[in-house]
Amino acid sequence: MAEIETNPLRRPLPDGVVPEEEITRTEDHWLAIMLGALGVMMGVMVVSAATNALHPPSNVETIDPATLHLGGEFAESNLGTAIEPDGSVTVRIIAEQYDFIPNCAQVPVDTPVKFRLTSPDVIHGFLLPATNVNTMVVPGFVAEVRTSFSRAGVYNMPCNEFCGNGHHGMWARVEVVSKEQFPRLAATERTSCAKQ
Amino acid sequence: MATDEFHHSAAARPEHVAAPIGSEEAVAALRNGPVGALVVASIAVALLFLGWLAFYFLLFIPRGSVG
Amino acid sequence: MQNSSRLALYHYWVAFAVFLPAVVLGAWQMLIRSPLPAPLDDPDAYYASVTLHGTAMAYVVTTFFAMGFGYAVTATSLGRPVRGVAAAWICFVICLIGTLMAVAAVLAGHASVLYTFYPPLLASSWYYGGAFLLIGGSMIWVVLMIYNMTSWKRDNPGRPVPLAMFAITATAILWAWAASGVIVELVGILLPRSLGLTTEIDAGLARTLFSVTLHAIVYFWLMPAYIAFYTLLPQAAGGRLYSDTMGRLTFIMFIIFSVPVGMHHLFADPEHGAGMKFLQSFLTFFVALPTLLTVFSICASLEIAGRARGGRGLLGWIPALPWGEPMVLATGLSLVMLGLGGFGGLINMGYAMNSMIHNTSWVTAHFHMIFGGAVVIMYFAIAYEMWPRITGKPLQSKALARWQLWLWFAGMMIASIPWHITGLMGQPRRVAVFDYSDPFVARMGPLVIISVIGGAILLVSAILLIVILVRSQLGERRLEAPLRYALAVNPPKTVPAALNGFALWNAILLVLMVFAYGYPIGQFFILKSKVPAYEVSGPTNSVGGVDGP
Amino acid sequence: MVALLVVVSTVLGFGVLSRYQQNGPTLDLWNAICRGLGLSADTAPAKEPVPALRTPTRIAWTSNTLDQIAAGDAQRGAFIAMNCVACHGQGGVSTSTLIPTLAGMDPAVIYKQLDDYRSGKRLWGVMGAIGKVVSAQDSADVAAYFAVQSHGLPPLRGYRLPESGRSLREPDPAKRLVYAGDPQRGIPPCSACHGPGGYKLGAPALQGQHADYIERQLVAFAQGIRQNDIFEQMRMIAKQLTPDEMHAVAAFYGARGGAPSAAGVAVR
Repeated sequence: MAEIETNPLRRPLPDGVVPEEEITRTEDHWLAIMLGALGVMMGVMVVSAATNALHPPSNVETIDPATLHLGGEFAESNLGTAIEPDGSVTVRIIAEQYDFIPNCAQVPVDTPVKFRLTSPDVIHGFLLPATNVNTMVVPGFVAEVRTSFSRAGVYNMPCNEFCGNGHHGMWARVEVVSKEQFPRLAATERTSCAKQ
Repeated sequence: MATDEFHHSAAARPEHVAAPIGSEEAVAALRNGPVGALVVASIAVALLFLGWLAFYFLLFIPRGSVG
Repeated sequence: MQNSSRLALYHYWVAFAVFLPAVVLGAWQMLIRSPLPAPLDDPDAYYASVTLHGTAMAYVVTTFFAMGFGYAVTATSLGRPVRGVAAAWICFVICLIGTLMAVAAVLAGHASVLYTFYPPLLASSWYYGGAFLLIGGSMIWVVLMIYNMTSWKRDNPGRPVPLAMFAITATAILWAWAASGVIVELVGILLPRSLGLTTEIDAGLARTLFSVTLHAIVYFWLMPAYIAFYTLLPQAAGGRLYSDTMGRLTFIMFIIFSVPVGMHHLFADPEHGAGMKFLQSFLTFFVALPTLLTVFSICASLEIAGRARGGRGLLGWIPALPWGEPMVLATGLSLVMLGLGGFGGLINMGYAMNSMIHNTSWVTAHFHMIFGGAVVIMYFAIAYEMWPRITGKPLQSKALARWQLWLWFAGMMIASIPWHITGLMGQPRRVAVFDYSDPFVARMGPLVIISVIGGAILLVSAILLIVILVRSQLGERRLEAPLRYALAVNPPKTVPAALNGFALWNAILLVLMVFAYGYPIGQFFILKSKVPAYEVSGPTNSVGGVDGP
Repeated sequence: MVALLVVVSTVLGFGVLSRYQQNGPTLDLWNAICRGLGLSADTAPAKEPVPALRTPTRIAWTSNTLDQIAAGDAQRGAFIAMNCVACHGQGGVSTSTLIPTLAGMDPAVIYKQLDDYRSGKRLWGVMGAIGKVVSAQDSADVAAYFAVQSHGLPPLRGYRLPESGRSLREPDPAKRLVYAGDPQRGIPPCSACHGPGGYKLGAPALQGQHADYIERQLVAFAQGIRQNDIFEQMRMIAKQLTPDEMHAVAAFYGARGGAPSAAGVAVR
């Protein structure tokens, strides 16, 4: 910098090289344009969230994590895919160190699906890549995601939240099958594609 | 020099205030404000804005509705 | 002044001494999760390493750097020695002890819970105690910054507080607000449980408290970079700051909008309703505003500099800028990364759109671009600017510094861009090893390998940084150049009281916080959501220590 | 300005967006506000048929259970354990390869297994009858006794030093399964719960356990003969393993950490 300061060809840049009114005017315009851009983004978000009923998964429901397996909704015999009277399906999954149970869930395509998950131990994450199905599974709460799948196929289901030293082994699958293929089991059994 | 007592909003003592430098062309060019900066910043923000919209409608929405 | 300088220098040395090993860990983490062979490929080591890398980068490097920067700015911008130097040294020692405690706990394998804690995972109380000493100890620095500013104002009635001092005090106040969440979490939930004083943990409440910290802490990291943009860069480039008032407004907006928005980190959590999530998503949009204002102000300041240096035409001022100056070069590179990282941030905060990328590699890539890229590169530039002024020894050398900055930029781009893509493909975060024989994972293999190369470049750059600093430190003392802050185009003679202090803004933030966090935190007094804790390294308190004699 | 932000975000968040529900009816304003705050949960559907309840165990890791285990009296346990040594060996160090070593085992594991025998959730010959004669307090006492016996299983707690070859690149299938698992089949690494270096409440340490015993249990889980694992975790994992893998993993654990042998007993 020393050589710049002593350069005889350069003279001091005087105060107010840009007039103060000019500065205020430009800054105001810039602020207005930025608020406008953010406003458009906000508008897009609100309108599409209203028309498509898009939300982050936000069902606040508490549950005792220690006694899940003794009975009730998350007893081992009740896990997997259940068919509701209205034709929609509910998938109940336990995320625990270091497995999803069942580790393979089957759902029909183009059908309203409700995933209900909870954890008996620590925090886990539930993610189906290439979809927007993504929720944290926090012990003490039932996490719920509602969606429907438009494409059949096998979706990987990694745990996406650090849950302890076995985290990397916690992978499962969701198989989305055609409505005809989706087996309608007797009311006494839940549907799953886990190895029996 | 511009480092008089009124320049305290940069630093409390003159030796910590930058010695301003410049030329007459700069003064003339800047009379109408920093137009070049406006162009550069506008392009950057426009890219950001369009990219966001593209992600929203081309990636997020096709991945399906959730709630 | 001598004592103030030594204070700053010691803080910088701790920050950079921790920085280098943390980069080594980061580069190794990139390797072990890739398809390439890695030494010590043990998943347990990976999780301990991630914890250490995060703790070092997020808490230690940043806090020490910001504290050192704060002391240097106080002494130089106010033109008088830092008041309360004894307290500052006590603060330094407390923070250092905290750091050592936390590092020891992680190395002993009793704290693989990541720097974000993730209760009900439960680490050793040494880890939480260390984090508490470091974060809580830095509150002494916060008080010192406020004290130095107010005592200067008292001694200089009616004069505007120098912008740099105003901004660093804003940083300190922001940090106090931000840290409140994690401090309450540590003192109220984690430490009592890890010491065996309580038996259960409310994971939802703990996450909510941490979210108060989690977004604002990023702005705490970012503020030194912004201070450099506003007060050091225009003078390094040879121009003037476009608007002093806009600078003040920017820092005020950061205080107001970076804290009541933390819930966008909890969009995917089941403990909050969608209404509260939208509300904070809405507020989050406004935190983009100060950055968007800064982008213009900085471009304008640079244009003034470029034109003063003879640049002509609409864009001719850009090549006329002194790109050889580390501060100018770093700012250019930083703004590019800030743009890309900011783009990622706009995606993350988009309410339902968050579901597309939540907890995928996208998020990791995003904050590496913003923090590891845009912010840290400015830390380097600040160090290069300040080292010679503090030590009186010239930088060895500017050319090497330019190499270091370019390498860091290149490394971060090469590492982060493929990382964003794998995140969109659905790659989960914080996974020690991937099964590349799985077709779903195999598609990501080439991208992950590119990231590894980026990581290696970053490591080279970090080593170069230390080389430059050590060489400069070993050089001979022959400079007597004071640190110079940029003049504004129209230097204000007076500023309104609202732009010369923080009382009003703290009051407004308090109102916003009650609005944004009152119910989300209050609801836990009604919800029955306490759960047992899970110790990461085996049974100790959970079964009353019956496993040992 | 700030008041405006507050009003606009509240109206949009609670008055507009919260009304629209994915796969559900549009709510009126009052219900939308409750939903937006998280006050009204979308609870489980009530109309669907529910299968007959099947539970793996009676034990739940509540604080009551943990307190009961923690209250175990090792001295009283030593007296009760005199009935165990005929099969489980002196001090719980078993010499029979099909009978597990109990020395050094986590007390929660012993406590739970005894309760499962008592309730018939785990069926194994004579243990069912023994389970019926020991009370919950006896179980806690005997668990406390065996937990502190030496020369058995090495302690689970603590850290393992990092070592190469514990990732999915490892060619040895046993070592790979133990330390890295097999994500494609949903098999987590054994070591994350059973050690070394990992721990999970209710999971026994396997290092130093008899290989034959481990293998037999894996087969029992795979065939559904043993069903007392909470959330069928071990059944699910064992079903994914081939017989060779079961053997290799059992041998891996059995061979490590100096399996309790006659030498261990001789020292006593």
